[in-house]
Amino acid sequence: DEPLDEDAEVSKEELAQLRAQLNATSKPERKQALKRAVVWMSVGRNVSSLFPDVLKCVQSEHLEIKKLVYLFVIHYAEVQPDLAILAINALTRDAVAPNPILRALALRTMSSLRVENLMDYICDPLGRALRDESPYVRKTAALCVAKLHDIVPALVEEQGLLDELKRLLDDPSPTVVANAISALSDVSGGRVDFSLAQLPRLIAMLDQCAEWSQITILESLSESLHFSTPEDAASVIESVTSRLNHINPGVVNATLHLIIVSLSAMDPPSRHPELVQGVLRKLSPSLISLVSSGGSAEMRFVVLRCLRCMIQKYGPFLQDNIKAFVCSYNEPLYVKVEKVHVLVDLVSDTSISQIFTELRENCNEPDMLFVRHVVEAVGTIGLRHARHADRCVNMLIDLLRLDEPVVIESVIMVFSKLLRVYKMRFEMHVASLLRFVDKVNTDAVRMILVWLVGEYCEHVENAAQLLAEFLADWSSEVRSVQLELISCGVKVALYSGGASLGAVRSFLEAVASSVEDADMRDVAILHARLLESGQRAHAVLRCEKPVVSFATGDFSAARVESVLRHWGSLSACLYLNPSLLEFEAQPRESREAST
Amino acid sequence: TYVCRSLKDCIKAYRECKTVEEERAFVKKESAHIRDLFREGDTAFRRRNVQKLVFFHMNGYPTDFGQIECLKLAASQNFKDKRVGYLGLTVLLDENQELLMLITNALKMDLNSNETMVIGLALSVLANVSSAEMLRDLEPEVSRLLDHRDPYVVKKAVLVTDRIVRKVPDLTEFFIHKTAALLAKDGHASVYQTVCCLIEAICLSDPSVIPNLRKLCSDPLGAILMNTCERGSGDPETVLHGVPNPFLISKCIQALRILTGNEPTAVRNLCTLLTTVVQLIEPTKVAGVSILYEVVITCTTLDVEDTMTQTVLKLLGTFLQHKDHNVKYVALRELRAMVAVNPAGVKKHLTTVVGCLKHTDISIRTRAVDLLYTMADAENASSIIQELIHYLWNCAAEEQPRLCSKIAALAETFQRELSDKASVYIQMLLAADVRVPDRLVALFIALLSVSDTRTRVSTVEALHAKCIAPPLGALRDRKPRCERLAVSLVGEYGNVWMNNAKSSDTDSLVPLSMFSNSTRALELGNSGRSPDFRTLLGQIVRLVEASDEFTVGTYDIDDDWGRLRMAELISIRHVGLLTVAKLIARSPNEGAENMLASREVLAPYRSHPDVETQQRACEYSVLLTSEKAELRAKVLAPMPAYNYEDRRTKFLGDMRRESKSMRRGEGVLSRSGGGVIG
Amino acid sequence: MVASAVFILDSRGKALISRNFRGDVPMNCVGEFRRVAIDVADAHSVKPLNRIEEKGYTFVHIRQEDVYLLAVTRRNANAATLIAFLYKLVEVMTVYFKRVNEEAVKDNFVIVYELLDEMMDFGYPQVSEPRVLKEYITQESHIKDYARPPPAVTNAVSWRSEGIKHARNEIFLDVIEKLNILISGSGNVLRSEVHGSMRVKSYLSGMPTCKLGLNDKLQFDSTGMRASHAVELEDIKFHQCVRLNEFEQTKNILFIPPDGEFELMSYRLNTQVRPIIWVDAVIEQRVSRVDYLVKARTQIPPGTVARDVKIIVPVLPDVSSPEFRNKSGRVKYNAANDTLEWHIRKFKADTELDMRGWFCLPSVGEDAQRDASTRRPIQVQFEVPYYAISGTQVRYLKITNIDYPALPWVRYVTQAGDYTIRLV
Amino acid sequence: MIHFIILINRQGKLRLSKWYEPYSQKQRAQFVRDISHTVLPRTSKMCNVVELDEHKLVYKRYASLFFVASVSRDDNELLAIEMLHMYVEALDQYFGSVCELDLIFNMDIAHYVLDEVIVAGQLLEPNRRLVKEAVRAADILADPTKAPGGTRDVGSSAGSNPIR
Repeated sequence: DEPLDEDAEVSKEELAQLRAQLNATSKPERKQALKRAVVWMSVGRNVSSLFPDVLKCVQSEHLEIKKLVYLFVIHYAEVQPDLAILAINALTRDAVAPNPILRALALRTMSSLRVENLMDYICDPLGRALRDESPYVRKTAALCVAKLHDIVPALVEEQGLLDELKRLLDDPSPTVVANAISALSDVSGGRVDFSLAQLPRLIAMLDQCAEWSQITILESLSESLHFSTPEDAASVIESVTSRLNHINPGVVNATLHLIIVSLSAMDPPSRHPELVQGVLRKLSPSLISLVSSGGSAEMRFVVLRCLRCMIQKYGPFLQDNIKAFVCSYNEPLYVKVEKVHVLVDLVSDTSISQIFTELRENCNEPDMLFVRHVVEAVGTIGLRHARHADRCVNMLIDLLRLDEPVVIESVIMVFSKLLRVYKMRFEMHVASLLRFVDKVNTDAVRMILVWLVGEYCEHVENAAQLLAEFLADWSSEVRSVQLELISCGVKVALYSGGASLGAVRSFLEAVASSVEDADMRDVAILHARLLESGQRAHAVLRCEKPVVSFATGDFSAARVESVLRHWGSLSACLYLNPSLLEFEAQPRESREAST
Repeated sequence: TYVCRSLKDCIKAYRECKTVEEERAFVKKESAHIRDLFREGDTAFRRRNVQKLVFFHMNGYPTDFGQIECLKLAASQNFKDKRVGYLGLTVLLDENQELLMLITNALKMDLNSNETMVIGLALSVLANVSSAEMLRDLEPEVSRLLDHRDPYVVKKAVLVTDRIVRKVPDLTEFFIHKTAALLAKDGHASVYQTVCCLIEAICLSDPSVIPNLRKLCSDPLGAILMNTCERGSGDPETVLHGVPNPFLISKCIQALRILTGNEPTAVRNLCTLLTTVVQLIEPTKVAGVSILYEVVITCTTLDVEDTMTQTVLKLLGTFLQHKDHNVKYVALRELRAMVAVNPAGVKKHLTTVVGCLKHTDISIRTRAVDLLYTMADAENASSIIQELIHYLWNCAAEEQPRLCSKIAALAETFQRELSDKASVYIQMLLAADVRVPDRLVALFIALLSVSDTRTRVSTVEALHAKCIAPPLGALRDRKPRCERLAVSLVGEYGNVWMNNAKSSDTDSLVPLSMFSNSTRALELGNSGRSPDFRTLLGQIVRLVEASDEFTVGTYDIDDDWGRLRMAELISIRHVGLLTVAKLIARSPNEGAENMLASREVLAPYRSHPDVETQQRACEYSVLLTSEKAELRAKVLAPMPAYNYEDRRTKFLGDMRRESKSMRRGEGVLSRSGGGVIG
Repeated sequence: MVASAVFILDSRGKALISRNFRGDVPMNCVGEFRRVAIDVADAHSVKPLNRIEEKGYTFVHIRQEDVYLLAVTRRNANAATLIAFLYKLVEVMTVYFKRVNEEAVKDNFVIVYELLDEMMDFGYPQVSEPRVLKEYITQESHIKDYARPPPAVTNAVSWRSEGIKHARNEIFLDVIEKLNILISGSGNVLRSEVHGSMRVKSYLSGMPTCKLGLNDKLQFDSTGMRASHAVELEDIKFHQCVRLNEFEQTKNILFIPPDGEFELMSYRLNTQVRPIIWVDAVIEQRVSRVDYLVKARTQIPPGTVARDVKIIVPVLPDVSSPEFRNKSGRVKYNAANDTLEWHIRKFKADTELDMRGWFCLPSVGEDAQRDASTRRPIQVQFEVPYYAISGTQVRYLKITNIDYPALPWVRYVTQAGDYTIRLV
Repeated sequence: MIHFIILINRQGKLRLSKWYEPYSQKQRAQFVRDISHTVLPRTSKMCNVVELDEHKLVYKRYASLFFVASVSRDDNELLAIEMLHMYVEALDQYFGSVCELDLIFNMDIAHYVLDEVIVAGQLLEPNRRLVKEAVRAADILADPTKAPGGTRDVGSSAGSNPIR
């Protein structure tokens, strides 16, 4: 029974025992010991002190043992750079072995050592390997150049290895070409400059490539191609469409990426309607397959996230496939939520009834977290489509009868948005929302309630009383609610006068003198001054607010473009800026110290 | 048909489950069978099933349905059942006090049993889980058992009494004479030791009885103490590393300490005893140290004479150098208490303590920080502040908030110049950013509101140079809290800064540096230059726009640190709009040009989805129209100064209260005198 | 597409396998992952992508039995590719060890490391064809008589080696159709979808090029033939041995099969089909008991039989003392999942069966929990042999380039996929 | 006094818990989680006291098991560590040489022994022989067939490592 503990210290006895076994005469015993050392290493126990003993095993004839030794060497080279040099001899010997597997292994290991002053040793073997007769060795060598560049960029320049890499772009073996592309893009941080002359050959090569090589080529084309005319783009799209029938979803996604990037050469879509629609029609079956229950939930998530931006740009082009976005009970929450978002995006005159039915069904799900998203979705439809707004509002008001706290809260949340868009149209429901004041515990929703009281004090009979209740426990509220209370208080006080006037005045004084947050104090003082100015303040507080527009969709135009340009990437799935996810060379700590 | 598994098989099967799901499924199945058996009124397997539930409960599964069965078992005449029943009750019943009341009768029966083991079992249950009502009901039985012939029963009864005294204070006085009587008997070591606990409980629950109790108990206790130190408790099995029964000795010292009530004669008598103890006990072994530790505590809680203090300081010196880290921990902790008694003696160890900030163990580091904080005085405060700020850069995130408060308290107490305090705050903010508590940021702003123009200008300039002027980096390189503060300060003092730069020539500003000798002195900004109005406005707008970036994807970051910063960046938008309004309203060249600029800046936010943002943008746009000049001048006038002194006093008061609560002996024994910081 | 490191973790988040490919993340980053994805209240709804802003890395993970497969990256890597790679890793390990779970990984950790070494280099996926890997990664290999890297690794046909010989040239085709269906509480079919998969076992000699003919509407259209029983496949995915360009242009399915077992193609149809098993349940909850009445009916062509039908009905979490009455099949209460399961071995075409159940219920219970429990749907599992619900047929399988007799064998079966019936 | 004692192993699995104050189930689970996050990563070179919010934790590791006690702020930490050690010694006396499996399969006995060492959060008996005798006496009363001196079947502890 192995003690499989992370960061557990290895006792002296254990080390001594293992060392003895590593130096044992019997082969099986040595092999067992080596395995154990690697197990401990991989669970994070520190066995770096066994380095010399492990290295001795490299003399073995067994490839399996060699592999284990090299694994160990790679793992501890950074911690024990002075010991890593001991491995160089064996490695250089193996780099000229007759067996290509061994040559490649030695090369891969050397380039993974990540110790700067060992890198000089690798130049000769690497130079030879880039021209090795075996494509297996050449493909390994191509990536070694990128590894070397990661550790000592200057050395790569000096040895002219980048030119060697570019030469490999014309290699007869597709796998070698693909790895050369990967290496070049790794070195340049994403982009590889292809000449237009290379394009036909690369595309023709796709049919002979293994799946990952196809992905590499497709992705690098998406990153690097720029089209001068829509026709160029159309012909590239035409030439890769067949990849959509590949069984590996990674290949399908990479193809989609290239096609979608090419499509943007036809922007704005309205200028080439039939071209764009034709392409979208071609993509639809693949998109639907990726989000249907055939694929994995994880892949569904990735595609759905990106798809939302695509629909925002190109309109509800999948509206005939509503059924593909119906949630299944067994799906994980993160997929269901995205599906509901897409349903909202697919609303059109033809699909609206079906979508409403589905959303209403979803309100009966056991998972209240999910129901919350469904309610928001109903509201969002109302926000985006004025002609369905009444229907949405009726459904929301109807949902209040479920008497579920989660549902009530999200109804209030979306309703506030509807009010800000349609102004007078739904004011009559404000009072019925405020009936639930005691059921609401979420801060964001309480803030909305406070806002409602202030903004609609004319329509709320008991505004003054509600305000008094809010003020009574303002100190227990969070910052956002407190801020909202300040403006709500002044609005109500100006409207109803009387007792609330005094109450609000002393409330503002209390805030100004005791609150920790400087911004809130400023706001309180500002509002106190406004309150002093009496009716003149009306013009400021109750000023006409422009209609808030939610019609365009959830994303800014820039976000949509960024997601489509990086389709399938992490930045696209997380809706973050690509720059935020790019690796920075210097770790955080060292920078802080230099401040 | 289902065969009821044995406990062993059940645990085995549970342990054979590979995943958490399998475990859950197994427990649910087994629980369903147990439910069925309970419902059928089975007695054959009841004991075994309750034991299974105890096992499930420990692994976090619901077991409420077993509580009634436990009650039934506990009330059984069969000791085997009874033992399991009581075990089940103590484990399965947590907050449910009503159910607990139901066993009062069973306990009463058992306390009257003839069988020692049954009484012992009932006493254990009563001592471990019982409500005040139960204790009140059963007090007569317990009281009687204090006179039981068997020390095994007596020691348990004493600890139940301890609980009675703690939970039902009004019953305290019944037990005073009983306690004395127990000490007078030639009793068992463990009885003495439990009686010491009881004495402590009595003194805590009713300090007025201390003089009386002292008269009755201190002599016998002293005798027991000396006897044990010299000859041991007559039981070789209680000797730990050559030290006779350290538990009994320590408990005796604790009891004697609380019995003095800090009355001078009593204290002197105790000191005499303790001097002997110090001579008898070796400080090398940890068991010995644990006794000497009690001596040290006595010295830090009572008003003792100087010779004793010296002895204790010497002891602490050896503790601090001890190779056992636990002893080092204890030493740091007690040195902190010694500051109030003999500050000079503690100061000797300053270098060692600073060295402890580099220790690998957070426990040691925390103690060192607390000690440094306490030992600061007018003379060494500056260097201690610098050490702590240096530590602030390197310590773990969760330590930062408390550490910031300490640094601020030191600065507020010992720095005389407001500008020096400001410098400390700026360094603190740059080091800890989002981990600086809101309260300190507020205090800093309050401080600026009462300081002179030069301090304000230099602060704004320094923060502007650090947070606003440079191009925005990646999210994880930004300092959101500093940025937000900088934006808000530019709003309040930006105009002063720009005017100041225009009116004065550069030479008239003397450089403000805080500590000429410090390693990390931060030069406050003093260039005398400021960006022009348009540039500054542009920089603020850039920050506001940047904060919009983070609204959509807020929840796609999964660590608290990232989310905290996001929230902070989003609120920059609110502050930024106000700053824009302030800058324009207070700008001297109030032309149509400014008005246009403002409307341009605010326009996109007038239809912003965020309620607060829209509200502000709309209000400020109205205020910044030309016909609202008068109202604007009034509403956006400079903000009144904060009541800095009040806030400062309140903050220092809270800090003092916090460090007081860290000290021992609160309420019963109060020392005279105290440190500067407390 | 760059993975910094790949881990395999056990169900509690301890590393079983850790392979750092780029050296730009610390190996203890697993701790962060555990904090955001494993030590959380509901580990099941954790997203597959997790971003740790403070450290600057992103985790991509999938779950398989009791292990997590985890990739970490510090770049804006391609999430889709990473997920595809992790699933490919599962597929390869399944070929090697039959199952992928903690036990299998622990028992074969040397091989897992070797596989990772071949399948990924510097964070870029490399060789992943299980048949090819098996040729040069095996246990107990000796260096001298050691196999060279199979040319297939870098060839155009990267899934089959030269010179394969079989005594009998046979090829077996299994058409497996899964029916995904969702029926609302009011009895409407909200969604019905057929997922087909064609699994092939190929034992052919040499380098045969095969041609497959289906009754797919597109194939008929391209040949100009007209057929009444053509089906319209909405989307087809092919194994990488199929020439995609050829299919794109002529709709012909041409391929050189890998040797042994593989999935040749998968397809999808959205056509509305009748639910194969219709289930209706009435649940009556009273003060201290719950009664169930479940009815089930088959809707399959005469002569066919639904096998191993399992109807899974949700019950309340705190019931006890179950009793059932049913003429056919077996009913059991599954306390682990809070369900009752009605298992019918053979369910003939066009028959209706029913089942009754009674449970005791404690008078006090958590209403919220009970409520959530009754909102779960009924789930059904079954298998109908010799029947493809979509009507898809294999018309022929020819070997075009070599002249030897090879008989294709074809079997059809329809199974329940995600088959749920909502109660509310 | 001691507020609660918990035993957790290296993997953070709870092996025993004893609460001397009324905490809710939720709080208890939270404590155990927080404590395992705080205590388990600590190395042997660190001291045996660690502060966690309002708790002062004193702990000691024996092989794969951590014995953790939450003590009052004013308590003598060194003595508290010795108390935990007392409990381990008492277990050792009872089981012969105690190991983690003994505690898993005989959780009841672990509780009975603890109740003879520590009661209501205070040390009851520092003599491990007396502790063992008390538990044995109760065993015999529960099952008179167990003659004095007869060894008890302590389950499947054969072949596993003692914790000390």
